Amino acid sequence: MAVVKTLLYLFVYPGLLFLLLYSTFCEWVDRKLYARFQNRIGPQYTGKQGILQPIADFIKLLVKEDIVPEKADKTMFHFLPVFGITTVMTAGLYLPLWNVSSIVPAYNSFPGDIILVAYLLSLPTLIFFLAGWHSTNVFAGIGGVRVLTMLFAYEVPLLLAILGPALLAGSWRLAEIARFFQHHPSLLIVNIIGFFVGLITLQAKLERVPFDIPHAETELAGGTFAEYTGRGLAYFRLLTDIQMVVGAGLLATVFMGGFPGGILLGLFHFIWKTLIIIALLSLMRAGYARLRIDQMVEFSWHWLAPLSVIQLAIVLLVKGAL
Amino acid sequence: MKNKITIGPQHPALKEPISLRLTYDGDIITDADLRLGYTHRGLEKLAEGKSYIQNLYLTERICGICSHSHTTAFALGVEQLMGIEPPKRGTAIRTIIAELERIHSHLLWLGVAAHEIGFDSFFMYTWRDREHVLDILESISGNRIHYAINTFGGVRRDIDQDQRSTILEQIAHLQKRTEYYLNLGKTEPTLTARLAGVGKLSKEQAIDLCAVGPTTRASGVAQDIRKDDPSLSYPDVPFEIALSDTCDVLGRVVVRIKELISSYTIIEYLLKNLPDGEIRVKAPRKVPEGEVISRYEAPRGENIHYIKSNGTDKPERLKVRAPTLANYPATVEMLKNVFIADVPLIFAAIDPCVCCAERVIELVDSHTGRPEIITMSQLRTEANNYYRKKNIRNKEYLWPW
Amino acid sequence: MKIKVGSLIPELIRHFFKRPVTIDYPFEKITMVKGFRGTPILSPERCIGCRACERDCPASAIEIIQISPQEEKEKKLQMTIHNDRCVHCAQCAESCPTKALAMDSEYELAADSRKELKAVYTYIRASLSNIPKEPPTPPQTP
Amino acid sequence: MNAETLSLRLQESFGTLAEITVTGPRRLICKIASDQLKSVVTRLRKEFHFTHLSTISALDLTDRFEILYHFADSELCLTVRTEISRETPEISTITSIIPGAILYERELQDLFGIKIKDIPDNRPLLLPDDWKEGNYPLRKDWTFQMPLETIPGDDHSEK
Repeated sequence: MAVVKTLLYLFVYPGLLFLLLYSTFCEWVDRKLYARFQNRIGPQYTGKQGILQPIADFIKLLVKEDIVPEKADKTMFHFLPVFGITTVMTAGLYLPLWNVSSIVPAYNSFPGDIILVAYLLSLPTLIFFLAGWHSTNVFAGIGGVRVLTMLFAYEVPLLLAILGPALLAGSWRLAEIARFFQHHPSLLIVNIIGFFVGLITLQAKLERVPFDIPHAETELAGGTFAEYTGRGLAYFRLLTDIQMVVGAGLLATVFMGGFPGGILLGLFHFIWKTLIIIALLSLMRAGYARLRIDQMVEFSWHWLAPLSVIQLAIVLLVKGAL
Repeated sequence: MKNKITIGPQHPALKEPISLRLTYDGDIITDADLRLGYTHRGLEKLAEGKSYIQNLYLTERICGICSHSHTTAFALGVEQLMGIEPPKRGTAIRTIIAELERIHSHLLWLGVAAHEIGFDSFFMYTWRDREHVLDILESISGNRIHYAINTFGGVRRDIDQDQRSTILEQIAHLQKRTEYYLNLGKTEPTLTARLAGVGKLSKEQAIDLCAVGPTTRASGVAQDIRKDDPSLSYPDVPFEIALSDTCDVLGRVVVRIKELISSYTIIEYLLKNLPDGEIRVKAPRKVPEGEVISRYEAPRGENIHYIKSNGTDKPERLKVRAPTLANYPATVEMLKNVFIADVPLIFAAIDPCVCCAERVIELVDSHTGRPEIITMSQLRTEANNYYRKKNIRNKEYLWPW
Repeated sequence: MKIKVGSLIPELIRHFFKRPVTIDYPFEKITMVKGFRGTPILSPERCIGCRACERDCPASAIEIIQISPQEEKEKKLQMTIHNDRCVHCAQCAESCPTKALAMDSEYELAADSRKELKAVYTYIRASLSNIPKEPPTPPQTP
Repeated sequence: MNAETLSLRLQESFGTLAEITVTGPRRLICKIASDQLKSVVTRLRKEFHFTHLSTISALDLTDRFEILYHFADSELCLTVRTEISRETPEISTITSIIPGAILYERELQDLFGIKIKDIPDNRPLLLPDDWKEGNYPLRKDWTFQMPLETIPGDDHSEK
């Protein structure tokens, strides 16, 4: 019985199948919202209101020819996208989705899994850099370098923002943090600054418009993914989708009090909380022009880092008062 | 060490090809030179073979965005030669179409400039508003861009009552939208940060190099053919020239938005007191002997036609000078001692109607002499790396209003 | 100059609730404006073969040939309208003395080969006397 | 300062060098000999502040060329007219006085074959590099044949 449960856990519910389907759904929601903000219809033909468009794109890319640059290192070129998807998928497994019972909160949560999820989520950035570096294209090389420069800018504020609520809840276990905030919902207000810093840094991690300097299409024409076609590009786009879902899930568990209840209720909470975060992300995508790399680095050290430090100070004060 | 870049002729965006050779020393461009003629259609020779009526539609296709400007200049010239005077109502309709075209041309440019710096929502909004103007033009003249509303002796279609009311309503709506974009430009930090201080053209340079249109008005030169050489019904319409003296890309944006607002007021004024009566007068087929110079204020600048007729129904000589050709020497000047980083933005800023920057640049490596192809986008990445090293403190730019 | 960080956000949200302006082209079509200049359509019974349209067409897209031998009294004409060269300026409709040419509102002119775009009419030249009074209204596509 | 008063001032300042005629409400023509060009243009710019050169147009009158310099200021448009013979089509440059004229002069060189003396850079501007020397498109004697419309993938050519 336990084996069936783990297989079910791994491959169906919070595992492979659910993440794949849900991430394509989230990409559709994002594209539809972005279009509606700009007074456009958005994807329309595949499925009802274009809901199957991301899947259609994925299949189309799979069919396309997979060109590998001559001087590129073949194995690394093919290996990187697959490795990227696995890291982000494993990060997805540790979100406290399926609360079996009050004593054993989530299926495979252990103290300190917040650090693991944060680490697994920042691994794709390294993969983007390697992808850019290995495709021996002048563009991609420069795109890769830019990815790393941005990594230093947004990584510190993101980690500080996430650890704020963990400190308040007094534990490194995602499920316990979630349960702590379920019991004291009023304390959620304390982390409001952390929530916004987390949102902005997640937008930077996903390289979306205000911060999409590494693969700005009018400038770098694809940046790190310049040389990837067919299968490789399909996997990388899927990778960014799943990263968006898992990132939103992480923010939801930490800042919005997790997903109480059994399978169905937990799933319902997971869906409406991540959709709110994705709506905020696409609102940010529609509202701003692209920053230059120096403006971005200056912005994050000038504003984001101090804000997250203030957030930590508030959390410590509140914890003291508790 | 001097080495050369040739920004050659292909560009996937909407522009026609031109080749620009930049010699740069380190990071500063010391000399720029340009080469035209990639789409030289031999229009003046063609015009000598066609009759005046056919030339009317030939001149309309000189420029894809401001087609009405060329056919109006040509029609005005030939009408002077024929010695006929179009009726008041015909001239008023011609001026309305001219101003509507100026609006949609400026809105188009605002969208393209916003897309250049990655601000896609603004691009979508400006182009959606442009659709209103194009719908008005389509309802009046039957086509969105090539209106073919001009003919010798007046216009071919009239504006009836309900068209008048829809236009007034749309113009009021557009007026609100333009005001919104204006204060959006003031408050949106990313816009001003990317536009101010780029592409300097001093007032003396603008005068020396005979620059025209918004490029020269942004450097403080008060040259506007609607005021200097008023034709059509501009003499009896109250409006002033849009000026700004910051001499850079931000100034050109300001001048164009001011012109949008003045165009709205002109159209409202003309529609409110549209003289009634005939819209066209009978025009002879053969044009008596003579020569004429007709000048017109196109959205991009002064547009001049020199027509010489020899009594037959085909012109002896037609000389056309599009406004962008006059701005090229100014562009060459603007590109001198400027960072490579700013080349893409300066090009988009003069709203080139017949020129563009190409995606592939050929760099001659000074040491080995081996030409190394890099693409325009990589030029922009070097731009960003350059700016990263130079770590500009946030400059305090005041919106020059 | 006050700097507001999210100055476009309220506008975006307002737009979210507005009806989108883009339409679903192949499935929904915009109805053309009344005076839209589509392709020139000839009503052969009105054409007197004076070649005014052929002379005035800027793109020389109209071509009239006489098929019947010279001496025959009743002239048989063949007009081909090269729609692949036509620039839709409606000058032919304007300079035709008997209003034989009119513009319809067809705007989907994509075709596999240019030959499909040549509209060929063969008809007997009408004499000035028996031309029907009011000009026909051109077919308006939906 | 409308056209009449300006033409009077021009007449007495240039005297016999130029004949001034007024051809329209804001149009003035000043006919000069071709070797006077440089001096007239410098005085126009210095004394009469004609700084904006709209364009230079040339006419092929079968036995001679006529070149028109269209100047403009904020009130009217002055055209300076000169004639050069067809055998030695040469004229001096005015880019030293008005730098903006460079492109128009290069265009003259390309399309009319008029040689501009000491022009700063006389590379071809408009014509392709492999354009045969000696034939200038805008001259009346240069004729071209409208190419027949051949539809690709068609056995016989149209028309």
